[in-house]
Amino acid sequence: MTANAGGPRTVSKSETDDFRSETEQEDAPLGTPRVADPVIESRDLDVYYGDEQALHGIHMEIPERKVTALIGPSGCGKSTFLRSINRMNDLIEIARVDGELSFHGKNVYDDDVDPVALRRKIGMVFQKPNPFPKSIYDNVAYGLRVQGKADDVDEQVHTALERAALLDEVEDQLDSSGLDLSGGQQQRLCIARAIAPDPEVILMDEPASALDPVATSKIEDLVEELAEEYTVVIVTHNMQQAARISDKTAVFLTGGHLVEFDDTNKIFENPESDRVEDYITGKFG
Amino acid sequence: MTANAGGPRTVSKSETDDFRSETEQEDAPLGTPRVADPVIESRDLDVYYGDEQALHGIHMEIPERKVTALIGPSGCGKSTFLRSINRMNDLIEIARVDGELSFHGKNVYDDDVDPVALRRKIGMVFQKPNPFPKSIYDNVAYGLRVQGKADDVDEQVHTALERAALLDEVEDQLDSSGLDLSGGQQQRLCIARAIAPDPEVILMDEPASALDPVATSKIEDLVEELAEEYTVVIVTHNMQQAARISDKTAVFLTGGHLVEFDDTNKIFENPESDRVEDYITGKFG
Amino acid sequence: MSQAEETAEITTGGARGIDDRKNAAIRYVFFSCALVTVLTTLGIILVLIQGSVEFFQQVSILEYLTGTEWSPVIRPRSYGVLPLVWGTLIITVGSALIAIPIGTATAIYLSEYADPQVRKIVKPTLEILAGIPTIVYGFFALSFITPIIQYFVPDTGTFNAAAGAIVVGIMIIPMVSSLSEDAMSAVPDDLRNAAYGLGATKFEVSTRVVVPASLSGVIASYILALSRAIGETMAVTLAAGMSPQITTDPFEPIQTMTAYMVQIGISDVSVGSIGYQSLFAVGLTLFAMTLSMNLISLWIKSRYREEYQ
Amino acid sequence: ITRGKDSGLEGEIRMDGSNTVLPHGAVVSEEFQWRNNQVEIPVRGSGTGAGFQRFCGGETHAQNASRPILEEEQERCDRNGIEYVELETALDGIAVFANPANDWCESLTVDELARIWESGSDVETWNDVRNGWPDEEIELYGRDPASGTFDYFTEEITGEIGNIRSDYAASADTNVIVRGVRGDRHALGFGGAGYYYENEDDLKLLGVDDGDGSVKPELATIERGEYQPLTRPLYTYFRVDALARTEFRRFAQFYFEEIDGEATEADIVRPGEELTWTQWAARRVGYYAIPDEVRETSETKLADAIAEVQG
Amino acid sequence: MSTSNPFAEGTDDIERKRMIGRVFVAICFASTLVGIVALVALIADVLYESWGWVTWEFLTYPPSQVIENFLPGGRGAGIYPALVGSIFLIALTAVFTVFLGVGAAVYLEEYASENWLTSFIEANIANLAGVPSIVYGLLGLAIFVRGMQLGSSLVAGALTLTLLILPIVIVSTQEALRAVPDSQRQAAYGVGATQWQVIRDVVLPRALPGIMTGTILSLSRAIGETAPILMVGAATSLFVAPDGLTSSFSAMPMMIFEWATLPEPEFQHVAAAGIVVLLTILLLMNAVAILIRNRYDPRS
Ligand SMILES: Nc1ncnc2c1ncn2[C@@H]1O[C@H](COP(=O)(O)OP(=O)(O)OP(=O)(O)O)[C@@H](O)[C@H]1O
Ligand SMILES: Nc1ncnc2c1ncn2[C@@H]1O[C@H](COP(=O)(O)OP(=O)(O)OP(=O)(O)O)[C@@H](O)[C@H]1O
Ligand SMILES: [Mg+2]
Ligand SMILES: [Mg+2]
Ligand SMILES: O=P([O-])([O-])[O-]
Repeated sequence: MTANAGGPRTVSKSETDDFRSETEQEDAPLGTPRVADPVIESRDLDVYYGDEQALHGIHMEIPERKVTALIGPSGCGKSTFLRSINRMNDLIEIARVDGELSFHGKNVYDDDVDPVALRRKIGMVFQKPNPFPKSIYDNVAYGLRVQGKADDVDEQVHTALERAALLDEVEDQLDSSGLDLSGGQQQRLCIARAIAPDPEVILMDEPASALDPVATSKIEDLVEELAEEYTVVIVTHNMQQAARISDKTAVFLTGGHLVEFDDTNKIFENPESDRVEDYITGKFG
Repeated sequence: MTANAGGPRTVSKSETDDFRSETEQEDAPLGTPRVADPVIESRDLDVYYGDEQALHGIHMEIPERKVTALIGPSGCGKSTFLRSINRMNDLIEIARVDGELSFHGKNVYDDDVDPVALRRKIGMVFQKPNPFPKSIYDNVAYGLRVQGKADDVDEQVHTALERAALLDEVEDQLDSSGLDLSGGQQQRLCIARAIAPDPEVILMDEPASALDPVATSKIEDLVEELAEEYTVVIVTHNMQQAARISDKTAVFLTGGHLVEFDDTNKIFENPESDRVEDYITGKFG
Repeated sequence: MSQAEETAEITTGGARGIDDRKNAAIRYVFFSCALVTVLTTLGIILVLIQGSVEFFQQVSILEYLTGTEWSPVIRPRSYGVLPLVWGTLIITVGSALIAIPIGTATAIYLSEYADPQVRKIVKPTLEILAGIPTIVYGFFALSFITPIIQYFVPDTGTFNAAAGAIVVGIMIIPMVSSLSEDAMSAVPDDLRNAAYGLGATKFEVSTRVVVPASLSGVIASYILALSRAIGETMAVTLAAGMSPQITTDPFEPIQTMTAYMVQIGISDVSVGSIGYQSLFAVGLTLFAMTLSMNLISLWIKSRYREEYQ
Repeated sequence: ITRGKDSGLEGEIRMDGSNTVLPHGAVVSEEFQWRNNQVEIPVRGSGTGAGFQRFCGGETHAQNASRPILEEEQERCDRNGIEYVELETALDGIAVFANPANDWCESLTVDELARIWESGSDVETWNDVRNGWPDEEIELYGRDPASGTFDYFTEEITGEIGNIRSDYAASADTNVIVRGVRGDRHALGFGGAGYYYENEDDLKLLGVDDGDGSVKPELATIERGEYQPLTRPLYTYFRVDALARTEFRRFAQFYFEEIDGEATEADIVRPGEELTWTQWAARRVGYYAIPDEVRETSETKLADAIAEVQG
Repeated sequence: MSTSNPFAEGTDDIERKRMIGRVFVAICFASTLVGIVALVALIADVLYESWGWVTWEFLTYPPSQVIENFLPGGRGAGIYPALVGSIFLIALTAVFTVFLGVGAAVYLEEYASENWLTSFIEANIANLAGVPSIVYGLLGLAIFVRGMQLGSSLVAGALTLTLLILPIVIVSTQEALRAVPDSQRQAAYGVGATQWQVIRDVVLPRALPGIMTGTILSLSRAIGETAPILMVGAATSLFVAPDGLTSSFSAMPMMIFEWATLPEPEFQHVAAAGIVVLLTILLLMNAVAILIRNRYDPRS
C-alpha cells in the first residue's frame, strides 16, 4: 500500500482489482477499500496478550476527518485495536504487538517513536467517563499543562468546552469538581479534555455506552461535528449508533478478525459476508 | 383488576373497551392486555431508592407458564421490577415499595408474607453467573438443603441438572468446583440451582448478557423449554433475544415507566407507542 | 394448586416466619459483640475519669493545662502537663517528618512502579516493621540509633528525642506506606489511562493524577500513623528519656505522656498518692488527644468515600 | 516441662513489690522452686507502691519493698485485716559514679552531693563543685523520681524525699544510666552499686565522704555499715495468716536457712563464711548481705509470727 | 510514504520530564529501601547480640536471675514459662477475638442498617483502634484484675489483649466481609435461604481467609505488647508454665524487659535471645498470614 503515498487519489469500493489477491492476504477483510491518504494505516497487525492472540493480521486504513466506527461482539478485539493505535497497549504488561501501524506513514512501533509524543497527537476518550477528581477547569487544562501548551490556557479551555458542547452548561461552575457533573456531562468533559491540546485523531471506546439516551444522542451529535476537524475512530456495541454517525465501519468478529471494512452504508445495507449480515441483523451478539 | 381473580378469561388486545380510561389510570401502559389467571400481578407499583423513584405505577399481569420479557434501555428499572417480585429489594436498604404486587392474588408486601418463603416459590437467576465456590453437586443441592428438602437430594440434583441441560456435560465431575466451568455452563448451573427446589416462577436478569453467542443460544433454548413447567420472567437488553424467546414483552423506558406490555409479536411488529417503536428500531439505547 | 394453599405457603399464618426466632436470636448475639466495643470505650472513660477526678480535686485544671513544669513527684511539685504534651508532640512531629516522606514515596513506588511480584513481597515485609514489639525498638534505639547520632552530634546524651522520633518514625513507615498504597491502588486505572491518553509521562501520572486523587486516603493514613506515634510507649520510654521539659533541641532528653504513664505504672509511688493519680489525668489527656486525631481521620475518610462515588 | 525436684509440698505463693528488690526475691524463690517444684511462685515487680496496694488488698502473700511501708499503706492493710511481718533481707549501696575519663574527681562529700543535686541547685559546671575542677558542664544521670532508689537518695543527700533538681536525665533502667555516664566525659550519675560492679571498666566509682573520710561502696564497707549515708536496707514483707500454710511457711523460713552445697560459689561465699539464702541471694544479684545480727533479728521476728499463727 | 518522524517535535521536553521521572523513581525506590534496610539492621542487630545464646536449654528452662545458669555447664535457664505463657495468651486471645470480632463485624456488615447507632459504633471502633495500648492496660487492671476479681491471671491478660486488638480484628473482618461479592449473597437469598443461612453458608466461608489473615496479623501485634500486660501484672519471674485460665503467667515481652534491666551486661544478650524467640514467633505468624492472603487473594 505504500504506492498510495503519492498523493490524493480517490479510490472507490468498485476498484476491486486494486485488492491484493485472497491468497496473498488471507486475513484481509472483505471489501477493504483503499482510502485516500489515510491518517492511520494498519498492516498485518497482530496483538497478543501473553500467549493469547487478540488480533489477527488487521489491515485497515483510516481516512482523515471522517468517523470510522469499529463494531463487533464483546471480546472481539475492538478496544485492543483502538489502544494499539496510540500505543496505550504499552501500558499492559503482557500485551505485544507485531506488524505495522502507521500514522502519517510513520510506523508508530518504530524504536524512535516516543509513545508520549504519539499520544499527544492522538487523543482518547474512554467507555466510562473518567474525569479527574479536580475542577472542571483543571480537567480540561490538564492536557495543556502536561504538554507544555500553557499560554492562554483560559482561552483554550473555553474553546475546548465550547467544541465539546459543554460550555453553556458549566460556564459558571468551572471551579466545581468534574465529578459533580452528570454522566453525560462528564463524558463531554472528557471529550473536551481530549481535544483541548488539539490532537489530530480522537479515539473513542464506546463513549456513550454508559449513558442514557438523551446524553447518548448529545454525544452522537458531537461526534459528527468533531469529524469536521478531527479524524475520529469510535468503538461502539450499538449498531444503530454506528449506522447513524460513522462514515466507515469496520466489523470485527470473535477471535480478533477484521471481517469487513467498508463504507457504513454498504456494511449495513449490503454486507459482503454472511457472518456480518447475521451479526448486524442480531442473529447473535 | 381484582375482578380478574374469578377464573380464566381470555382477553385479547382488541378488547380496548376493557381498558380503564386514561384519566383513571394515567400510568397504565398502552396496550396492556388482561391475562388469564395471572400468577403475578402488579398494581400501581412504585419503587423508590431513597428519594429517587425508580418505578412509576407499574401495572402488569404475568401469565403462567409463559416467558415474559422485560426490555428497555439501561437504568429504566427492569431489574428493579424483577427484584420487587421476589422481594430481593428488601435487601437494598434504601429501597422502598408502594402499591401492590401479588402472587396468586396475595400481596407479597403484606405484613404476614415471609420473604424467605416467597423466594422459595420464586427462584432467581442473575446477570453474572454466580455459582458458589463449592462443588457442582453442592451448588445445586444448596437450595434443597436450606429449604429442608433434603431427601433424595441425589435424584433432585440430577433432575435439576438435566432440566438445565447441563447433566451430560458435567455428569462425571459433579465433585469438581462450580467455578471451573465455562461461563455458559456456570449460568446453566445457576439455573439448575434455581430450579432444583422446584419453584413456580423463575426470574432471570439478563442471564445471557455476559456470555458468548454459543452459550447464549443454549440459554435461550433452555428458557423456552423451562416455560413448559415454570413461569419465566426474563430481563434482557437484547431485543432480538426478547423477540426470539418470549411470549409477552414489557417495554420500560427511561424514568421507570412501563410504556407498553403486550404479546411479543405485537410489540415487535406493531407497537402502539412511537417511543417503543423508536426504541425497538434502535433510534436510541 | 388453589390460591389459598399458595398463599398459605408464603405467609407466616400468624406464626413467625421461617427460622425467624432463631434469626432474631442470632442477630442479638452479634449485636452484643458489637456492643462490647462501646462498653470498652465507656470502661476506658470511666476508669480514666474516676482516677482523674481525685487528681483534679487537688490540682486546678487550669494549672494542669497551662503549667509549663511537670513534676508531680519531685519537689517543688508542679502539675503543668505541657512538658509531657510537648514531649509527645516532638516525638510525633519528628517521627512524622521521617515516616511521611519515606512512607509516601514508598507507597508511590509500590503502587505505581514496582512489579506486582515485588509489591507482594515488599509490602508485607515492611508491615513487619509495624508489628515488631516496640520494646525491641527501644533497645534498637539505644544500641544502634543513639550511637550513630552521637557520632554526628557528639554532645548528644544517651536519651534524646531524636532517637525516639527516629525509631517511632521507622515503626510507622508501614502504616503510611501500606494504607497510602491501598488508597493509590484504589485510584481507578481509568484515571491513569486518561492521563496517558493526554500524553502524560509516567511521572506526571503518578504525581499529578494518582497522588492528588488518593490524597484524602493518604492523609487519613498520615493521621492514623500519627495517632500511633502519639500512643507509642515502650520505645520512647527507653530511648527518649524521662525528663519532662519543653525544649526545641531534639538532642535533649524529653518525656512523653506514655513514658510517664509507664514510669508511674511500675513505680514505687504509693497508690492513692497524687503521683499515682496523675497517671489517670495524663491518661485522660492522652485519650482526648488520640480521640481528636481519630475524629479528624474519620472526617477525612468520610469525605474520601464521597469522592469515590 | 517441669524442672527441679518434687518435695511433696505444693501451692501458690504470690510475690510482688519493688522491682529493685525483685531479683533478690526471684533468686530465693528460684532456688526454693528447684527444690520444691510443685510450689508455684510468680514474682512480679510492679513497684513498691503498687505492690503494697496489692499486698494490703490481700492479693499477694509476700511483698518486696525498697522502703518501709508508709502510713497510708499500713492503714489499708489494717482495714483489710492484713497482718504482716516486716523483715530486712538485703542491703543495697547506692553508688555515685563518673566517666572513667574523669581524672579530677575521686570522691565527693555529702555536702557537695547535696549542692549538686538539690532542687534549685546553682551548680552547673564541675568547677562550681570544687575549685580547680574543669569548667565543664556536669551532665547528671539518675533514677527516675518514681523509684525507691530515688526516694532514698534524695532523702539522705538533700534531706527530703523528692528534693532534687529537675534537669537531670532520669531513667527507670539503671543500665541506661550506666550507658549515659559511660558515653559522657563530664557525666555524674547514681544507681545501685551492683550496676557499677558489672560495668567496672566503663565507669569510675566515686567515694562518698560524710565527714569520716571518703568511703567507696564495697562489699566490706557496705556490709559493715561504713558506707554512709548511701547504704539502704531492702525489705521483704510476709503475710502472717498465710504462714499457716506449710509451703508458705517453708518458703519464708527458707530465706534464713543455710545454703547447701549446690549454691556455694567461691566469689560469693568467702572461706569460713556461713550464709543463709537471703544473704547469698543478695550478693548473687549484686546487693549485699545483711549482717548476721540483722539476720538474727529478722529470723526471730519470723519465728514469732509463725508461732502466733500456729499458736 | 514519508519516513520523517512526525513525533520528533516536543520530545526534548518529554525527555526532560523523563529525567525528572527517573530521579523521582530513584527517590521512591530509595525510600522503600529505607524501610527494608531498617528492618534488616534491626534484625541483624538483634541476631548479633543474641548469637550463641538461643539454645535448646534457653527454650526449655525456667528463667533465672543468675547469669551463670544461662551459660553452658550452668543449671540451665531460659524463657520456657514465658514462651508457653505467650502462646497460651495468644491462643486464648485468639478465641475471644475471633468470637467477638467476627460477631461484631457480621453485625455491622450484614445486619445493621445505616443509622446513627451503626455509625456511632463504627466511629467508636475506629477510635478504639487508636487508643494507646497502655490505656488498655489501665482498663484491664480496673475491670478484669480488680473489678471481675480475676487477679493477674492468664485470662485477665488475654481479655485485656482482646479488647486491645478487637477494633483491628473487627475492621479487617469487615473488609473481608465486604469483599464477598453481593452476587453470592443474592444467589443464596434467591434460592430461599434465610439471612443466617446466607451468612453461615456463603459469606463466612468465603470471607474466612481474609478474616484469618486479619486476625493473625492482629494477634502478632498482641504477642509483642508490653505495656498492657505490664499493667495487668504478668509475672516477671515464673518457674512453671501456666496450666489453667486463672493461673499466673509470664510473657515474653515482660521477660525481655526484665532481663534488659538487670545489671550483668550478659543479660543484654539474654534479652536479645528473648527478642529472637519473640520475633521468630511473630514472623512465623506473619508468614502464615501472608501465605493465606496470597493463596486466596482474589486479585491473583
Ligand atoms: N489486559 C488484558 N489482558 C489480557 N487479555 C485481554 C486484556 N484486554 C483484553 N484482553 C482479551 O483480548 C480480547 C479482546 O478484548 P477487547 O477488550 O479488545 O474486546 P472488545 O471487542 O473491546 O470487547 P468489549 O466489547 O467487551 O469491550 C478478549 O478476549 C479479552 O479477554
Ligand atoms: N441499589 C440501588 N441503589 C440506588 N439506586 C439504584 C439501585 N439499583 C438501581 N438503582 C437506580 O434505579 C434505576 C433503575 O435501575 P435498574 O437497575 O432497575 O435498571 P435496569 O433497567 O435493570 O438497567 P440495566 O439494564 O443497566 O441493568 C436506575 O436509575 C438506578 O440508578
Ligand atoms: Mg472494549
Ligand atoms: Mg439491570
Ligand atoms: O526499683 P525501686 O525500688 O528503686 O523503685
